[in-house]
Amino acid sequence: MTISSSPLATDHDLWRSLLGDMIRVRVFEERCAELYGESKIRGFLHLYIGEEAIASGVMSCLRPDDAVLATYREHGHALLRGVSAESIMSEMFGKATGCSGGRGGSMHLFDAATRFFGGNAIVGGHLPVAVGLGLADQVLGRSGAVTVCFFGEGAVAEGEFHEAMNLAALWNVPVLFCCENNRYAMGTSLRSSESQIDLALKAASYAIPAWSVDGMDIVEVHRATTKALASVRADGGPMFIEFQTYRFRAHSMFDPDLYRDPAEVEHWKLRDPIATFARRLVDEQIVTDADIEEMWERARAETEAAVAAAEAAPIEPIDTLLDHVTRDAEPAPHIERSPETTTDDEVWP
Amino acid sequence: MTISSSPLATDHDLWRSLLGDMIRVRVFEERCAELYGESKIRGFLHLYIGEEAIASGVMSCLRPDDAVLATYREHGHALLRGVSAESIMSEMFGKATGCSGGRGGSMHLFDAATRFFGGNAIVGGHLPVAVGLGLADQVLGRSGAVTVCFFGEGAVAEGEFHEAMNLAALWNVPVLFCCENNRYAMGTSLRSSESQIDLALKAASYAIPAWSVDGMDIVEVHRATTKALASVRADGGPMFIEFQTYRFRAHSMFDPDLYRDPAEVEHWKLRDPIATFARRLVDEQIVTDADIEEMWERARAETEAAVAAAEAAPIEPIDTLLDHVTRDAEPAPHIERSPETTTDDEVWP
Amino acid sequence: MSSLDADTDERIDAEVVPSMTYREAMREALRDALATDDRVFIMGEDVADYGGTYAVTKGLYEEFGRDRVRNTPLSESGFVGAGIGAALGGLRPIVEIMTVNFSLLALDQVVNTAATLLHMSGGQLNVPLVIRTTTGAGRQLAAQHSHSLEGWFAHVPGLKVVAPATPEDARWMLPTALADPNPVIIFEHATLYNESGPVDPVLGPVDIDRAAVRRHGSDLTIVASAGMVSKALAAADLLSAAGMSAEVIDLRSLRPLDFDTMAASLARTSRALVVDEGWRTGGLSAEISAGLTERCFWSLDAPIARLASAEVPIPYAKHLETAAIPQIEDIVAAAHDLVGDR
Amino acid sequence: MSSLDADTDERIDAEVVPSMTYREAMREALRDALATDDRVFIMGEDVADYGGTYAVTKGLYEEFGRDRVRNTPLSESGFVGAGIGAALGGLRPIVEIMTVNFSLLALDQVVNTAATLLHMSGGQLNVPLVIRTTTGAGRQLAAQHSHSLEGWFAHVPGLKVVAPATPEDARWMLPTALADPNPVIIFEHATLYNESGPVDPVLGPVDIDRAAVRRHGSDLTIVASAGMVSKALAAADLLSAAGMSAEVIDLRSLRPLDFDTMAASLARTSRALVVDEGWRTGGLSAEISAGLTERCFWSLDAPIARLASAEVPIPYAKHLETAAIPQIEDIVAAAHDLVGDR
Ligand SMILES: Cc1ncc(C[n+]2csc(CCOP(=O)(O)OP(=O)(O)O)c2C)c(N)n1
Ligand SMILES: Cc1ncc(C[n+]2csc(CCOP(=O)(O)OP(=O)(O)O)c2C)c(N)n1
Ligand SMILES: [Mg+2]
Ligand SMILES: [Mg+2]
Repeated sequence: MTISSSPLATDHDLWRSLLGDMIRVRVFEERCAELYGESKIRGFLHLYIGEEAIASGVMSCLRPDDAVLATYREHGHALLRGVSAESIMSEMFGKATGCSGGRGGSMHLFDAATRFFGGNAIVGGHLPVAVGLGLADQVLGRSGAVTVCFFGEGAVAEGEFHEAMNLAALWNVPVLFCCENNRYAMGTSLRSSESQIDLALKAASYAIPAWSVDGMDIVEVHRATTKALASVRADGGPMFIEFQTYRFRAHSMFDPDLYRDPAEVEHWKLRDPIATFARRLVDEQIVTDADIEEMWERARAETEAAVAAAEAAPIEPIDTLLDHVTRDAEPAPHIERSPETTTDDEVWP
Repeated sequence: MTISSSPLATDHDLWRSLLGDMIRVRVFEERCAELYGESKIRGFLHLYIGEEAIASGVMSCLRPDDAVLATYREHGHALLRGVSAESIMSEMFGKATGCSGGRGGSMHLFDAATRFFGGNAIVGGHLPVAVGLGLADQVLGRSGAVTVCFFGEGAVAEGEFHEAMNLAALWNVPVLFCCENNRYAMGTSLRSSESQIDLALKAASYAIPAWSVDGMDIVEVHRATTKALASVRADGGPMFIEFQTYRFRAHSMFDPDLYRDPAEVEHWKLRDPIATFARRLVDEQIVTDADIEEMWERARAETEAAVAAAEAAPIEPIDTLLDHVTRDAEPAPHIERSPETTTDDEVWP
Repeated sequence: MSSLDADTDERIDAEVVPSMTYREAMREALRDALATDDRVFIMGEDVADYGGTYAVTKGLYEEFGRDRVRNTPLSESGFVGAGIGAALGGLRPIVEIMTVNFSLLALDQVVNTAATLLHMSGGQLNVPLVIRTTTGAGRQLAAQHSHSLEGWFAHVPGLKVVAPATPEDARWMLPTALADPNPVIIFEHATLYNESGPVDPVLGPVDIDRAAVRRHGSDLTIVASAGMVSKALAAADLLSAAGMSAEVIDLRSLRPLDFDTMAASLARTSRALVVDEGWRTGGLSAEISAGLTERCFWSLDAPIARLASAEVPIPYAKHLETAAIPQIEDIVAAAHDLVGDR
Repeated sequence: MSSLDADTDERIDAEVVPSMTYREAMREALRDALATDDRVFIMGEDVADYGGTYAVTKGLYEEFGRDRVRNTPLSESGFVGAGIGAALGGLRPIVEIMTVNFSLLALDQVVNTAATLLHMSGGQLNVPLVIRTTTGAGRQLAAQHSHSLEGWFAHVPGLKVVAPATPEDARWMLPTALADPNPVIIFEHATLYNESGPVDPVLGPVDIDRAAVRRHGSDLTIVASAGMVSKALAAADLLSAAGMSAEVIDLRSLRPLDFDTMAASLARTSRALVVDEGWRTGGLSAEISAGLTERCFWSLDAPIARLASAEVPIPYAKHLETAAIPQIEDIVAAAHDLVGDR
């Protein structure tokens, strides 16, 4: 293949930066796994390792006025949306400087500034919320703004998926549904949870344009997302992309991962989105080995700085426990209501 | 058309009895409407008038070991499943002799003897229950038994529809889903509640065989159901039929019915399943006008007897109010549990 | 009675203090909200041209169009979630869940998202969502259409829960709820829609966290909310005729509960009866009893009494339904028991 | 800690009274049920080859096959409804909802169908369904994974609700629940699975409607359930060292509540402290306080005290989570407040 015929012929900066993005996520999360072992991070921890091409590819296509929603497997999404490694790590350390003030943890990263709406740990729960965000963009005339909603293929069985698809299509809201089909929902394979495993067909049954994309190939992810977003931004209506992918690690740190054939895992690891893309960029002389080494270095530096900051950061004082349960309302005017209905004349002796 | 080429050429008894069934339901329900006006029946009352071909056609294909579930619009289903007019009417009068002891009313008719499982007033709520009944038949080896589940097209938007379809297909349970598409869910037309209005397509997205049938033509209903049931009984897996129909009356007695063009209603009334079928049977000389008059007479007699019985029936004594909240368990053996963990030696002075 | 019929008695009497029905008051509140704030919209099943099952939104679709008065398909979880998203996106949604019975399908969105988001996000993302729903029994709608589950919602931190018992509160609680940065659930009692009462046309938004003393009295305090307030007032009239002076408190806000107003009353009366249409065990009446006892134990002349619905799914038959729900005579009897006690 | 690791400490000590973990006890109960009654089957998310999120069903799939230990897709409402149908069809389903947090998606089926069907059908159709679910906080799982909503279920007529606090109850409540003709919800506290305790191997089914006095004492009664029982016992030990004698009651059954046992204890102690992991307002603690006060008012030396979770969605950070949930020291302090009172 000559370079000129390659899809990577132009936009070298883009491809370099996408490789760098994937590496940032990988390094960050491998460190998370270690920190979990050291009990610095607690609760549930779900790693995205193996699936980085999706968040990296999609996020690189977004504008600041877009909105993003994700699941509990969302460190990568948050990081690439622009939430700092430091505030994510601090969050997982339960620190006051965390992006959710230490109240959310790994599953509940939020950042209003970058319109990163979490971090939902109820499978399927954020899909209807995405529809509402899209509706707001539509109604308020924020033309071209898109809400991007990531979710696993396990969510497709939930009623909320169905209700959200229908509402999105019915109201023609600008939402891009990104299904990260890593083939398993905890220990349950797609085949054992869906009677019809062609997920694009599901979307079609709501008249939502849908296609299926190789989620291990960031070039494909980027191209499909670009195309889909152009359509959503222009027409306003929803689209659905199924990204075929695989998680290299167990579902969470609690999962002994006994339900997958190790050979299957190894097979997929051969398609590691970072290794394959790095090789390709080197082959096509877009980056050098040294460039790549530098990317890993930079990512490690970023992550270590985040860990150090998280370590050093203060915790929320316990007397803030009840903060943020409700936000203070403007004090309601105290108006005398109509007089009480009746007053008793007689008094019991 | 010569008689020999007509689908009605044989089985004259069947067609006669189907006409009689539709008439029974019609007469019964028209009387219900009157009784509502007289405040004998209260609560919500949803009439099936115009849709009788569906319950009549489907019910005539069932066996005693089949199970039936329906919505709040289920007088016809109950009656044709074999619940007596008297016990249905008494139920709506709130009497002790009602099929639910007066506790259920119009929306909650039940009859264990005929495996009539109600009577659910939560739209979509009975679909998962139907899957479970089918599962029990499958697991317990009740070969050939089918669970028939009626619901309106409005239910298709609910998440429970989606979850039930997927489970039924995944587990290959013997359930026949009968969607009574009368085009409106209260005042909401199908077009304004579904982004994709081809309902058979929905079922297909769960890999459930599905087809759409003219629900105003009882011959079509009977034929489609016969075919579907044969398949479900033999293969064990679910099927889905959309019956295209129309309700001639308002959604309920509370509904002013302002959302439908009166011309549309009149148009559909021309297709009245009873009038058209009666005409056809007369044309084909399967029944005479006198036969038909007698059917109406018999139905009126049945209904009037039911009303009289309901009038005369006793109400449940108020001291039974708390009955049937839970059923008494076999008294649990009172076994001494392991000794209390600790006993305090010291007593506070 | 069709919802049309229900409308016919809504002509506002041209008195000094205008009187209107609870339904008309609620509608007026909605119309006002739509007219004065472009971000406000209503969504729910058949809220548009149908005008709402209880005819509350009638005419608003014609006046404001389909973007402002938006029909939804039957998908309670979906459209409540969409309401949360729309609120996050800068709108001020008023989501109508037809009845509290169907809210069970949307509780995940209400509890796991609406109520928790502000906290989970460390204070970043508030959800200014208003949910309106009807509650209560009394119309022979049987077990699946007669729940009074306000107490469940009142249990959940992050939510505010109000229950207007008068047309005036129906009219003036909504603007306050809409101005509130948190999710607010408004419970409208289905038997109140046709009730008329005075509504100050220019009162303006009212507090939604305080109880109101609807009747002064000195022998006992009756605490009630929503559909039980008018029954409590009627009972108080009967008690008065029998020489007993009952103070009647309308909770108005179910979360937070205004224990100050209740305790102040109890300081005067030393006895309290809590009337609740929900089931007794673990219902709102339990919290009021427990919370009041904690505050007023040493000045109580008798344990706080509770009168709640029987522990049974609400039956269809009129006489059974009536027996299952607290009635005026039951309140009178309970008051006598309480005051005769010791 | 993986769920495998969690299993390693399950070797049964060869003592006179065999000891096993709560997890192993529950698994033994399930195995026994599957082995002795063909109608029994288990269904839920990842209950089969995965062995359940909490490893409770581990090995059962291999032993009994996929019809008896059935995986479901993520569709809580769907498979709870299917459980109801299967029960109506003659099976004895044990439905596992992974955690109570996800049960919010299935509440319509639980409340509107399982709990009401027997009544709505005039006594014809009972629903012999067992639902097992985990509850509680304490593992830094944050707001959406830490609910204690037992009190909600305990509010609903038609349901029975139990919460085994000991391995022995985990072992022997299940057969009684399965024999019960009504829907029974079993709440297993997620922090108990690794706890060991004596389990009589031949005890047989036990009552599931009575509370148990887990420790005798004379100065105050501490009422607790599920995960709070061991904390209450630990607190009682500390109190004892400080010269205060606490009786500890394990509720065991949350619906019905065994007020007889509680009142009998209170008759001895005159003071009670209710400890509840649910939120305070409108929680189970409110019902216990109200119900006990109604029964024992005249013999109380102080108002019933409540110690419940803070009114906040459970935070992730350890110190905040700990502060939000009742801890042993909090119980001790509350007991001192209560007994020091007057
Ligand atoms: C409603 C609900 N049910 C169950 C769970 C428990 N759970 C957490 S993640 C998960 C698997 C989800 O799989 P998928 O959607 O494919 O996402 P993935 O983890 O593979 O990224 C399950 C069952 C949950 N969080 N929410
Ligand atoms: C979950 C739920 N939401 C809303 C309602 C109120 N409701 C009762 S019937 C109905 C319309 C249902 O339409 P469809 O399913 O088409 O059945 P049809 O009445 O036309 O037979 C609605 C919205 C309900 N009973 N349950
Ligand atoms: Mg997955
Ligand atoms: Mg319909």
